[in-house]
Amino acid sequence: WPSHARELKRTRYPVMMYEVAMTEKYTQWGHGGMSSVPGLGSGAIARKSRRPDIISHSHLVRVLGTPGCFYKTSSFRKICELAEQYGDGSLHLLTTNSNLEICGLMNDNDMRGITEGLNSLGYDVGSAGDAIRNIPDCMGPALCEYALMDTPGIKHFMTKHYIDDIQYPRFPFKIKTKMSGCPNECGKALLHADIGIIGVFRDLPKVDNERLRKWVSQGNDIRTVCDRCPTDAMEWNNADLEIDPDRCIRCMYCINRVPAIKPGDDRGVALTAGGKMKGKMGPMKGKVIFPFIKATPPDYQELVAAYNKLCEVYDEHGKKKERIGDMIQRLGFDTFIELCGVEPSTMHFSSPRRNTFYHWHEAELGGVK
Amino acid sequence: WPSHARELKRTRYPVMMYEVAMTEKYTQWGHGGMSSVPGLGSGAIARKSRRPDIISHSHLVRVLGTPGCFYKTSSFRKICELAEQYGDGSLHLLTTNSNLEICGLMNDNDMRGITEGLNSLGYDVGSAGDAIRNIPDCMGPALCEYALMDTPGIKHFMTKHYIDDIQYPRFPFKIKTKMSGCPNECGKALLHADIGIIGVFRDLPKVDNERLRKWVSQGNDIRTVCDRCPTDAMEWNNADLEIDPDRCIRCMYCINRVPAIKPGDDRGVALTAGGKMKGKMGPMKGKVIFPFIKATPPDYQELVAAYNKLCEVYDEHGKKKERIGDMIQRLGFDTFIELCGVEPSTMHFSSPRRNTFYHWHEAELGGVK
Amino acid sequence: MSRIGGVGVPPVAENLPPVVLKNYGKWDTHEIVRPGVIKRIAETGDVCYTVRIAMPPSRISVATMLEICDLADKYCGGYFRITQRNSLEFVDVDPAGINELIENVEAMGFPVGGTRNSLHNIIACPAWIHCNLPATDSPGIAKALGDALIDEFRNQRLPSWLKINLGACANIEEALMADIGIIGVHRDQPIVLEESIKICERPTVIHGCPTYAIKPKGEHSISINPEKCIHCGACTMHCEAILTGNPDLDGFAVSVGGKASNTGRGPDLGRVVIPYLPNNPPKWDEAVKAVMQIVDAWKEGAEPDERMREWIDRIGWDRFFRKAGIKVSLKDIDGYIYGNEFARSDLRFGW
Amino acid sequence: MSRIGGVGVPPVAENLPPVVLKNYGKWDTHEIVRPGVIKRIAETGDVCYTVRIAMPPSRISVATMLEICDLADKYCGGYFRITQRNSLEFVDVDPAGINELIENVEAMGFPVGGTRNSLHNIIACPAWIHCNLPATDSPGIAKALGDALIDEFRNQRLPSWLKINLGACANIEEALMADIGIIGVHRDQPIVLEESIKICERPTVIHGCPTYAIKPKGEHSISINPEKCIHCGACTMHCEAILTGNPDLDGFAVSVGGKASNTGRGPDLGRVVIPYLPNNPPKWDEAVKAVMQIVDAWKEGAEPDERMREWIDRIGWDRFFRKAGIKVSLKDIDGYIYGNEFARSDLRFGW
Ligand code: SRM
Ligand code: SRM
Ligand code: SRM
Ligand code: SRM
Ligand code: SF4
Ligand code: SF4
Ligand code: SF4
Ligand code: SF4
Ligand code: SF4
Ligand code: SF4
Ligand code: SF4
Ligand code: SF4
Repeated sequence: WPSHARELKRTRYPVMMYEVAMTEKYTQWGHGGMSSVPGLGSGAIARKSRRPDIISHSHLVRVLGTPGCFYKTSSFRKICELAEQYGDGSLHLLTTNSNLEICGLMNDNDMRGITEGLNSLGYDVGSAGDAIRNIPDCMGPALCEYALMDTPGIKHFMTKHYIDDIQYPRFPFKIKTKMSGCPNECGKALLHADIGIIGVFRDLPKVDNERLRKWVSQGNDIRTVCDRCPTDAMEWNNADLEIDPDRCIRCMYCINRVPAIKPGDDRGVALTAGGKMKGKMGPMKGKVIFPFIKATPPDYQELVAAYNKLCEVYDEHGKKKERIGDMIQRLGFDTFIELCGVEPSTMHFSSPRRNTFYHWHEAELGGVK
Repeated sequence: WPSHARELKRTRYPVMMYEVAMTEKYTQWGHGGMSSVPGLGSGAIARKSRRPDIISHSHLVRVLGTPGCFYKTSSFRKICELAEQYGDGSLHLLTTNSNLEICGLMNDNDMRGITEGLNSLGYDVGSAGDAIRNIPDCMGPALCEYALMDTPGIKHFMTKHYIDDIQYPRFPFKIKTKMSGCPNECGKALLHADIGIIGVFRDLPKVDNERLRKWVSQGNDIRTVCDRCPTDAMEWNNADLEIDPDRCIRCMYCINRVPAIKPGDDRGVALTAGGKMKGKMGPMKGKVIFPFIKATPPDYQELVAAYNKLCEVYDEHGKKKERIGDMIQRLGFDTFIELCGVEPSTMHFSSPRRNTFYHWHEAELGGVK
Repeated sequence: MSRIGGVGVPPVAENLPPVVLKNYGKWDTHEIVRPGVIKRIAETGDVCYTVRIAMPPSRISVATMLEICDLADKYCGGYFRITQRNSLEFVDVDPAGINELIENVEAMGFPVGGTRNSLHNIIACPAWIHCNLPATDSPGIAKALGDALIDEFRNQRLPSWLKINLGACANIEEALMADIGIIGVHRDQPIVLEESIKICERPTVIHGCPTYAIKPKGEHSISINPEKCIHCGACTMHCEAILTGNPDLDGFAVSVGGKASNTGRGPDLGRVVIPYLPNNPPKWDEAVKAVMQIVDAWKEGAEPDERMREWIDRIGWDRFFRKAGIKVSLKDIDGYIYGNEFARSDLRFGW
Repeated sequence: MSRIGGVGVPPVAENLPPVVLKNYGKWDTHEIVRPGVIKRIAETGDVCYTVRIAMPPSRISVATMLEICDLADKYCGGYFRITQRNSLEFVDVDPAGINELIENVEAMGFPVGGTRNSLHNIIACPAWIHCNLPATDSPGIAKALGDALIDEFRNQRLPSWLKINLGACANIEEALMADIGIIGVHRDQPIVLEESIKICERPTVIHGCPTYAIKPKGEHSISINPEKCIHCGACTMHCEAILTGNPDLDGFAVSVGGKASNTGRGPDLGRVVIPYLPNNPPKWDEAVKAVMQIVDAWKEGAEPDERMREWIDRIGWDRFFRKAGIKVSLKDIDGYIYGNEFARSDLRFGW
């Protein structure tokens, strides 16, 4: 397996720091965390050392990943030059939030210098501290046949649109936004993003029966696919495939397995909120807030409105260092839905409530006292 | 459908109270609740009236239901006589906790009189207030082919064994104990009893293949049963039925449907705790605490030990008016299992934990500081 | 005073018919001869017939019970039992007399049935008959529902069992244990009777409130935060000077999908799908309509042997609400303690 | 200072190979030509080959990346991408050069594979390489696991995808998103450096503690209740003068069954099945052994196309623990906030 130790040895990274950690079974690095590139509110991680005898400190800069995380060597080589010039020649490629980290910077000037260098290449930094973080996206339509939304396009739009909130922290805590082009969730948006944006479709999967018959005649096995449909919605009569509109839940499975089955045409995006891995209450799955809205270029009005709403509610009700998920738990999911001004629907629950412990506002009681 | 109104009219119950409620859409009864028969700590419900003009008050006495809730007319007629003599001639037959309530008593002497009368018939009262309540049981072996434990026998044993705790409230709040002879749960013990006692078996269902073949040849449908087995554990090859030990979860379904399939022989009882419908945190399902213990007459040692343990932990850690389920939630289910001194097992969770937020006691750390 | 109590319950054997005693633990199988009539066959070859009738909600008169005793004496050697759903069963009925017994009890107004795939006996709390906390009248609604569904009690033509439970306030929620449940719902804020308040046990009242809506006030009194109160009635339980309930605001919620047995997808509590309907005695039209809608949708959609909850789990809540014609309300979304676990965390939508 | 930033990211088109740009949104289907090599076919008939390689955990050198750029220039017009699992994909590789490219990267020490039913690239945080909070070393363990499972990366013979994520402390728990996860676990109680404590933001530290274990002490300091601390490290995040971690106590937990996609039984977070294993660099035997046990049990038991979690859901946790040879510990029982919902509320035991 590719070795990180070997890689570090090819850089000016103080390998001693890692080797001592291995023998001491303890990190040699000291306090650090979200920091900022001078002139910006964000974009860097400062890191002190516990072993001044080896190295005093070592910072890194977070470069926002490209749409779809595609790179052409011509520009990437320039980024490498900057890493060599300002850093210790080691890269974190990529972080779990799809940033490219340039590591081993020693001072503010270097951070600023590298940022200017990146800017001139059309790249930028940010995504640290209590800001909107980088917005990872799956490759989507760039390479994927299943894409229900233009993930790279939206990544580009959102990053520009929210660049100030990405570079100048102003929220109670970090806001991680992740995108997947379809419910296959290559972007893992619902499970652990504060805000998830996922492509969905409402009508049924489209079956091209002629193509399907051909596919089957080539010896492909449609039966097993029908058997593995989670809701038993597929009916294959050896000539045609019927999908039961009363059963299908658009899980993508048949579409993933059978080229003759494609996602439907009534497409939009779902917005989820509250996913995260730590915070006060520990790991939480995201929750569906906007089950279906349109994501239409160039200005993505509906999407921006919904996204803003979520940020506003968080901004107004979140306590310092409280993740959105913890805030929702504190406020109550029903209250949160109300605050977001969303029409309640079955798409908002895995099951309705299990008690009658709800509050009736005077307003609901038609004046009776 | 049989009418309660008609029944009330056949008694000395103040029907006006109910009729006014219908027109006013509001109960005419006043405060009341768990009360006690003079000379006992429990056994009655006192009830005031909001309409002294109709009736000042009306109490009732809770008669502990018989094992399996069987009655022979000879003794039941005597109970009726007492109800006529001391009450208004109306009965609550039976409550959801399987007590027989004799209603419409007006004073302490009557309550005491009726209790003496019942005692002389071998019947008794209790089951009110913060006591161990009546212990309902399904008919079990008396009439049921599925019975895995002797519910009526245990009901009789437990009632005698715990009679003081049933008649003299001493716990933080009520303790409802319910019993089902098997996982079919005719006693609804797990879902909403503070302590549930349910018959279970550990080995596989027993298949009498010869009998099964006969049953099938009589035109009964084994295939559908196999299809509806929740874990797909049944394999029928038109001659023999195989049950997969790696899949069967002893749900009872096949046993319920097929006379040739019987429960296994390795039988015992499971104890659950924390089920209830209200309390502070609202409806909660019971949780498995003792997945399998033996219930062996005459002294039911293991059962009594486990039951005592649950009561002790509750007695020691429960706050006033806190149901067992709420206490478990407050303490943490893991802590409760520890307090009960139970060996943790997979039978204790529907899924393992979803976080690493656990506390390490110094003792666990082998002295390292 | 001489000690009373300490007796316990009569021995198991005392109330058992001879055949039951003889075959105790030896039963081999059973058949439902006709709705309400179960024939149990023991390994010994002995048989025992039971005949099941529906019972009036919550109260029955001594007079009626004596008539039932007469029937028991005449047709089954004087033995009956009350089931876990408060049906009454004549035990060990002489097969020859079964039809006659059925004619007689039916004539008395007690329908025979409630076995297997039928509506079973309806469970209801006393409510307006004898309690101070009800937000609705369980017996009244039970009677209305029973009348509407009586054919389903007498026949076994439903997809599976149908159990309906009613509790007239949040206390019992027995409703959540049934395929369909009715739960009394208060919507007013409890009133405090300042003059008599001193008698109450203030600490119990205050820490008994699930939402910490109660604060001490003055010497003896308390104040309730109107924004926090969820109308659960706990405070009124513990203090005579706190009253809840308002004729114009009280009503009931409807729940579905409770199930205790371990078959199918296993036990689970019901879920509240209609947060409020108004009280409308004596016909209780809203209750009857809501329940019939749900039952009809289930009858139409369920596979054989599929309980309400299994049907819903199979088609999903999205479709349940559509098929039952129920509009989703904000109150269907759980915000209470475990609320988060009930929030939707997938994209498996049943549009 | 002149303003910097405000740029955002390069336009979508800028880094896309021509064929990708031309067929943007027009892809029709794909085939996996061989493990690691995906052929995508567009409606237009155009095709695009991608070659996927595993990447070293957390860090890579500029030197190596420049060599990779050379390969990209030579075999695919100079385009690559980093996947959502941090694999590297050469995009639009000339079919004629695929084998040569594979030889070259493999020679450089980068295995080709990680598609479909294989082990995919392993995600690991920096930990000992650059962080102050780790309880273990993600990159070290990732490397050890990768070596042990490298054949599963190069082949597609597993029942379904296998994803392994590592986070060296409770912060990231990226682990819970994967079929198998490793989570760093501290077991010591944080130490407070009394002398430097004044600099920290005390209120944040105090209300940041999930179990309210922290109390203010004196002017600037705090005290930690040893019985309440769950070693989550939050306080150390917010204050330089609070240190956590102990070489003799630190280690890691193992989780299984995370899944993000909506297929099968839908998305869910993983569950912690082994609460603690000791750190043992550089071979990390305990980690490798535990993971291999789980993978082997899954390989043996799973049906085709069955992810770890679907397999577990089918056979039940009772059997999973038995088959994976894991002993249940009290810490597998969740007592945290939602704990109750994970308690067993049925009798459907898999003895
Ligand atoms: C680099 C990265 C790990 C990686 O290799 O992927 C990382 C590294 C750090 N994370 Fe993280 N986190 C990284 C992804 C995550 C993820 C996963 C994800 O984003 O998909 C999570 C869990 C998801 C979530 O957000 O809940 C995550 C949850 C945290 C937390 C917990 C926050 C909380 O909810 O309490 C902290 C602590 C904090 O921010 O207070 C944290 C803090 C940190 C710090 C800054 C710790 C510190 O201050 O010393 C780490 C810096 C390490 C270093 O010096 O190199 N990191 N961190 C990831 C950078 C992502 C990015 O580009 O922005
Ligand atoms: C008669 C009965 C309803 C019925 O018709 O079945 C009943 C009647 C009352 N219940 Fe109950 N409960 C009855 C079964 C239940 C059940 C169901 C069960 O036991 O299976 C529950 C829900 C299960 C549970 O225990 O959680 C139940 C939960 C309550 C509560 C809520 C306790 C709590 O957790 O907060 C109260 C209020 C209290 O006790 O403080 C209550 C209080 C009452 C009081 C005493 C209210 C009062 O003090 O005024 C009711 C007396 C009515 C009357 O005057 O006739 N009743 N009560 C049942 C008698 C059972 C028995 O024989 O002991
Ligand atoms: C008499 C009674 C027990 C008692 O001691 O009183 C009883 C008697 C029988 N039950 Fe029950 N059950 C009785 C209440 C229950 C309850 C509790 C309830 O309804 O409130 C349940 C749990 C209901 C639930 O799951 O919500 C219950 C769930 C079962 C089951 C599991 C059903 C299922 O959904 O899988 C069976 C097994 C079967 O026959 O399918 C069962 C089977 C049976 C059998 C066939 C057992 C036997 O061999 O005799 C009995 C006749 C069933 C019938 O009524 O057709 N009994 N049974 C109760 C009659 C209540 C009534 O008057 O209708
Ligand atoms: C390249 C990448 C997206 C990206 O923008 O980077 C990607 C690419 C593809 N994914 Fe994915 N997935 C990618 C990460 C993921 C992730 C996230 C992760 O692994 O951390 C998931 C969620 C994993 C999970 O559920 O835990 C993911 C769940 C899927 C699924 C659903 C799988 C399932 O369990 O049902 C499919 C559909 C399928 O092919 O079955 C899918 C299908 C695909 C397809 C076939 C889409 C297509 O038509 O091209 C791509 C090739 C699959 C393959 O690798 O064999 N992709 N895919 C990511 C490659 C990661 C890697 O380097 O291995
Ligand atoms: S999430 Fe969907 S659209 Fe995006 S890459 Fe994965 S499969 Fe394709
Ligand atoms: S999308 Fe999923 S649910 Fe719908 S038919 Fe296909 S496999 Fe079945
Ligand atoms: S619970 Fe079991 S044993 Fe008891 S009556 Fe029901 S089926 Fe029979
Ligand atoms: S008991 Fe239940 S799980 Fe076991 S074989 Fe019978 S039906 Fe299947
Ligand atoms: S449920 Fe409520 S209304 Fe009904 S009897 Fe119990 S306390 Fe009274
Ligand atoms: S009704 Fe319930 S919620 Fe309202 S104040 Fe009383 S106890 Fe509190
Ligand atoms: S997971 Fe923990 S150890 Fe790893 S980088 Fe993040 S904060 Fe540091
Ligand atoms: S480590 Fe976590 S739990 Fe322990 S004191 Fe610090 S914040 Fe609190």
